[in-house]
Amino acid sequence: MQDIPIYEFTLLGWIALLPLLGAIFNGILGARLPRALVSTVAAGAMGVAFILSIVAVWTLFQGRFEGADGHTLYGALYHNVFTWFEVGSLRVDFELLLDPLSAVMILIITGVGFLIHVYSIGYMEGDRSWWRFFTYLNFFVFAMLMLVLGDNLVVLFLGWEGVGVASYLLIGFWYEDDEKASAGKKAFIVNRVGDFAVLLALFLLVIYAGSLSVVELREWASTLSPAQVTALGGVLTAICILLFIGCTGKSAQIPLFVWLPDAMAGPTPVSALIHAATMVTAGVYLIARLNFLFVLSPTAMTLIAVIGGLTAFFAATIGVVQNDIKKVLAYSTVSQLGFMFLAVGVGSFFAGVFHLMTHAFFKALLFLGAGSVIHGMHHEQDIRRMGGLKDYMPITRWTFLVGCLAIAGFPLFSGFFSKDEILWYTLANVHLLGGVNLSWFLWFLALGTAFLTAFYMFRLYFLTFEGECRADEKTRSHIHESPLAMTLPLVVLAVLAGFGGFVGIPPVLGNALGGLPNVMHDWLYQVIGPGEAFFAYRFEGYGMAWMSMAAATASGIGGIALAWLFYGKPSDVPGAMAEKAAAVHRILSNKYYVDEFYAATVGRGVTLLGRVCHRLVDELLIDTLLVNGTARLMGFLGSVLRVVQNGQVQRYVAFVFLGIAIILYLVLR
Amino acid sequence: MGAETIFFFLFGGGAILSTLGVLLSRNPINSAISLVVSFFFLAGIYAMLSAHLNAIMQIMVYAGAIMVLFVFVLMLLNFGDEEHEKPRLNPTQIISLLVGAALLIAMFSAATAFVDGSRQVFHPSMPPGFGGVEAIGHALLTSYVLPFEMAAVLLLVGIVGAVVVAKRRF
Amino acid sequence: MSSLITPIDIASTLPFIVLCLFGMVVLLLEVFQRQGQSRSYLAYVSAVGFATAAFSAWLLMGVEGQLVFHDMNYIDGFSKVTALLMCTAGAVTCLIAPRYLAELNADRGEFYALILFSAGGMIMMVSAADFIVFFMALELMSIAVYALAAYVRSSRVAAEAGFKYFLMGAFASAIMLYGIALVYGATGTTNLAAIGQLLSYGAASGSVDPALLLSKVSEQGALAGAAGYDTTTGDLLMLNYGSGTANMPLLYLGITLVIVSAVFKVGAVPFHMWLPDAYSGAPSPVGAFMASAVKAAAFASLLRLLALAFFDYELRMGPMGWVQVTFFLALLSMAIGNLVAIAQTSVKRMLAYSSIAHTGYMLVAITAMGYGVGDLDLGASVVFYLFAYVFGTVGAFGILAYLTRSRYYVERFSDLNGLGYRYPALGVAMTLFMLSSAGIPPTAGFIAKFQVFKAAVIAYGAGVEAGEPGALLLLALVVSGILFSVVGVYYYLKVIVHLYMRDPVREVTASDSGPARVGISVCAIATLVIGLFPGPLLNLSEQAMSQMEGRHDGVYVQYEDGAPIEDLQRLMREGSR
Amino acid sequence: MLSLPLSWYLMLSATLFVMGALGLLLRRNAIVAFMCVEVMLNAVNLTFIAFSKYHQDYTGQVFVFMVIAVAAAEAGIGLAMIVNMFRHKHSVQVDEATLLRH
Repeated sequence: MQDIPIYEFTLLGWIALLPLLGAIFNGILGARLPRALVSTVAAGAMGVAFILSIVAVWTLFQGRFEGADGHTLYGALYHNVFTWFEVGSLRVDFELLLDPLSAVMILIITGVGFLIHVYSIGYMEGDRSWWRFFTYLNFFVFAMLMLVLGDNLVVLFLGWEGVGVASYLLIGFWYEDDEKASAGKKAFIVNRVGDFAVLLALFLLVIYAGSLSVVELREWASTLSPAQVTALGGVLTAICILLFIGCTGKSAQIPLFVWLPDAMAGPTPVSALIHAATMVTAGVYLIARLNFLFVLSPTAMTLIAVIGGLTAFFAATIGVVQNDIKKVLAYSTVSQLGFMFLAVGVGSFFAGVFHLMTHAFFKALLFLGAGSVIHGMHHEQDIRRMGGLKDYMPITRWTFLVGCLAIAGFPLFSGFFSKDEILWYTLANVHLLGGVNLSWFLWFLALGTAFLTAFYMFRLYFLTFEGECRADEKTRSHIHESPLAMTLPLVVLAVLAGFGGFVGIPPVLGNALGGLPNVMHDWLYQVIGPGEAFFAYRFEGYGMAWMSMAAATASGIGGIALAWLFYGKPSDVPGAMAEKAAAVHRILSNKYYVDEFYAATVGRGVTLLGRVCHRLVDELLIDTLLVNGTARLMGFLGSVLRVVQNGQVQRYVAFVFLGIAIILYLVLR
Repeated sequence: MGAETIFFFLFGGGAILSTLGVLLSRNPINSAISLVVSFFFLAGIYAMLSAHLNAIMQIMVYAGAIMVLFVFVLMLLNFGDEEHEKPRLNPTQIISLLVGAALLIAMFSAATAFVDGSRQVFHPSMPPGFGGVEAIGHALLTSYVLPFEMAAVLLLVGIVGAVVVAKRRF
Repeated sequence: MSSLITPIDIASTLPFIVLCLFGMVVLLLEVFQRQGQSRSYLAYVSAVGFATAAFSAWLLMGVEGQLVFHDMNYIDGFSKVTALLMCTAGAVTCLIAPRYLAELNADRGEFYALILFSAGGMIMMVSAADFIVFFMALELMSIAVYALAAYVRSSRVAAEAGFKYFLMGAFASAIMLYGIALVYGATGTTNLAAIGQLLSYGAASGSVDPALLLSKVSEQGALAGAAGYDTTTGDLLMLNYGSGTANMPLLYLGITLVIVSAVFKVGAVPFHMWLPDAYSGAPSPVGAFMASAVKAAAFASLLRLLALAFFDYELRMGPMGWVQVTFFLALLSMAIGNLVAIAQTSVKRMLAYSSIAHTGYMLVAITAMGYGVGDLDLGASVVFYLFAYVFGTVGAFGILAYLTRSRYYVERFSDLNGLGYRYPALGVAMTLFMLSSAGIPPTAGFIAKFQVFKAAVIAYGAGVEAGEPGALLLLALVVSGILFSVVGVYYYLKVIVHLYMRDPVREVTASDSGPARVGISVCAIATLVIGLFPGPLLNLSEQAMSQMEGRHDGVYVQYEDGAPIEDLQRLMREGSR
Repeated sequence: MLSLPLSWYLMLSATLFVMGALGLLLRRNAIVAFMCVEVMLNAVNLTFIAFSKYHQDYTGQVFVFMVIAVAAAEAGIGLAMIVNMFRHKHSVQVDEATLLRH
């Protein structure tokens, strides 16, 4: 691997600093300032940060050169803010590093972040803690930028914790509602469970690699001889799995996904920004960032792929039976995140990051669209009481449709390209677990997920926007299209979700169309090259690739068609048909049978795993042990303390006396 | 059985018996008196161990000053009969008695195991003036001048603290 | 003895002398003060006293480490750095106190004098080279703090807390004294470094030249003060300790009693029962002082004690060496401290239990320090942790004191409801202290926890390399430590939740005191700045550990039988003549 | 003279020490409990003096001197605390001081 040149670039500091300054300004003065100023400062800071990000990425792009192996390399920009601490041989620099991977991330964070800030101006209108919302939001963006820009894993961890805190504050934003406050707490605690694993991984890295700087780690990993890798095998696997446990917490994978659906208690822009577009993808980012490390442990890689695939599939099945518009999107997010982990797990870090990007576009769009619906319907979230909204809110409807097409993988929409890549790499690479190659298994899992995704997303679309309006009169009279501040971001995101996929045209299509380059892959090659070098295609030529693409397209369109059949058909089925097949008619027209069917089969059977996780993690660990369980714990501790800490000093002395006797017995025996 | 043995059992037995008196007498005043008696017996033991200055200190400071303070406080608070406590044992106290017995056994075995039996005895010859005022005084003002000075500060703190805690009004 | 006291003796104890002088000055000022006048200026006087003491400690940084006062005291990096720590804690305590005391009608100069004297005791305690000085300093510190705990006489709770604290403390002192007596009996000296060298020699056998050993021992100058060697005919019976015929119960008994009572002072489970009562019953500024300065002094002196006297391999890693003891104490302290803290309704009691948990984390580092070949430099993480901990704790107690107004104590969680909006700066400061205690970046507490756990993982790595048994247990300790700190987040978060997410049930008005604001701000800024720029402080704490004089890394030879003991005795006899 | 084994003195002091500790544990009267602390300190002093003679070394005796000074200071503070507590509760029963618990 060729050395990657690094250039000093001071502007990086400002990209991260601006949102922080915005947060500090609004945090201190926000309560006393007019609303317009607060939102201008918050959105303005984001806007400027976005422009600076573009400048920075452009600078990076300008520095491109041809590497030794014929690929275009870009080098990296860095800005050393200060040396954080230096202990013995371990030196932790507070250093920001912009390479192609973090470039993609900061563009998403500041770009989508800016749009969501603008959207929030409309959405949060009338909330009494307006300034607090923007303070937290800006702070979140700052922490997220730390996470993706930090060269040192400790700085990354700082951002990792920071986004957790911001997410906690924002989920519990409407803390007057106890349920919402406890949802925030749950998210924070589940994340801490993952964080401890990350911390352990960092300690192991300190010991074995002697550094926590990504650049230095990469050097260390590249100089390991195969013999050393074999010798370190257990440790490397442990490090990777520990890091992945952290990712399952932050990115809501089995078994720690339970917090994400609850996190929908927060304001919808928060769900869009944090719990769909950016924070939850931190795990994918971390694995892509450390791809050179992960590929050294095939076991960990396959484990990631399996967990990702299973999460994708089971979350999709749960998504099918949800009736809350945000819950559907939440499970869909879990499912899509599973897709991304499948991608990085099968060794296609490019596809993971690519899907991360397209997902950021279409999921932010879908969430914001859902927010627009909720806004328009005065906080109604149950899709069974919606329907026919296309006449009331056309912009929302069209943009939402684009989002649905994108996530369903409809050809030429962004999701199509990224999903296809993932499926292809799943099939093309070998994933051994216990000697069995899981390629086909994972591929079918992903294909099933793609089908289910298309189905539940269009179920959502048809139930919300098509058909008759099922809302009550009072609500119906108030339904209205959202203000410009909200629809504008929708349109921008719809354009991105529609056409964003063209930056990553797969080689199979690119070749057929006369050598179109895969821009995204070339851009990221510098970062993910070492990881990809570990894998080789199983298949010659493009035959299997065409097959995979066809299957993916078919399953996506099939899902859409099925949803149309169940939910989208006009309710007045021709009478003649009704007479000929009364039973069929009954079934078809009464679409609720489908839901009941799902409730009976999918809901009870296939979602068992989800329930087990829910029981184990959510109810047992979080509710019983940590949240509600504190009452029981207090009772138990109380009874113990009544004996021990009863206020009588002589009893204390007696316990000390006893303690001394026990220790003496152990020492002198 | 030499004179030393007799004195040892006299003083040691006296110390133990009078300490028992401290523990068992119901009236705190009696406890205090027993404690003073115990101090006197211990002073005897100190003298046997060539710690003459400490023997005198024991009587002057401990028995003469500290215990007088105890008795003063007892008389000041004057709680008379109500403090006659009934001996009662709860599980905690039974455990502490057992632990105490165990500790005692441990310490006895440790004490007897300290160096082998033949060398258990003290060295027959003592440096002249060992344990006397001059020797200890010299040590206190040369090698141990720092702790000696700290004792002065400590006593000042003791006085200030006692005044702060026990004064009736600010 | 050519001269009684040399100039370097005086200079080296300058921080102590300065503190005592200021204590007396404050007492005198108090005498000439008229009844009813405000004494808050005395807070500034004492703060200046602490600053002067800290400054003199800083000046002494350049002096080469050595034994002073006839081998009674050290002047070295460790004592100076920890002196800075104690002075900071004392100064902040003095600053947060005056308005609190005035509100409780207890505004008297003796308070500051006692704080100053007590801090003086601490400084001597961490620089003690001899058990006599160690014990005197311990008592000087403790007696002043006993009085402070019961300082607010009108409070029945304080009276009770003071009495309990005193009775437990006196008991622990007696235990420690008995231990010291037994160690003295077994080794013939009370000099810490000499004890360490002797024990180490006893455990050694075989492959080292006794003459070399002797020269090392006397290089330290440690044995010179141990009269047992140069006045007698030379029956060095105390050297009977050894690994072959090894077991010398009296010595083990003594060492155990000393370590247990030292651990009692830091409040490790199961010797912690006094701590919640004392911290929560005492007035808030005194609680702050106890939780910060006293605890820091106890920990620092524990480090010194272990590093100088009890760092022999056999003593640490033997069948029941103290590493095993600290291992279980660390585990228990983290578990009990964190779990019980969840159940508390009083912030003060919560802080007390959390302080027990912090004890557990620091004991993890001490266990790591003693584990395996024994790396004393890992103790630096404890010193750093103490700094982070002191700022967080003294600040949190300070805020409780700041909010207390005329007999209404702010102690329960519900008293903090909504205060984050009412007093934004105070809310931010409290949030910082809680985040730091929970170990969340970018506060000082994060770096501190990172250091402590890193120390344990490093010791684990070294242990694996050296083939020590049970290295995995050390990793298990780290894992459980991190897990328990996750539990800890819950109750620290509870404070923040009450500050920002609950509607006030009662109007709490801050006492609005200038000095207290200064003190709390200093802590808050320090918490953040140490978190962001920990470099200098990390260096300082490493320096403290590496420049600890008399620390036991001279003799690491393992003897297999008692053979060369006779040789050493002969050599020492000859050498002393 | 001076032919008794050291261990006799050590056993005597151990007995006194444990007696003092038990007294502290069992006596409910605060003043008597505190007296038991003094008993413990005396036992320690005896140990020091015995070892001092055994080693023919002054350190032990100097230590005893210091312990007596400390005991005096402790007595002052301790009795002041007891007086203070008596003012609040009109009782010096140790086990009645239970305002602080759990």
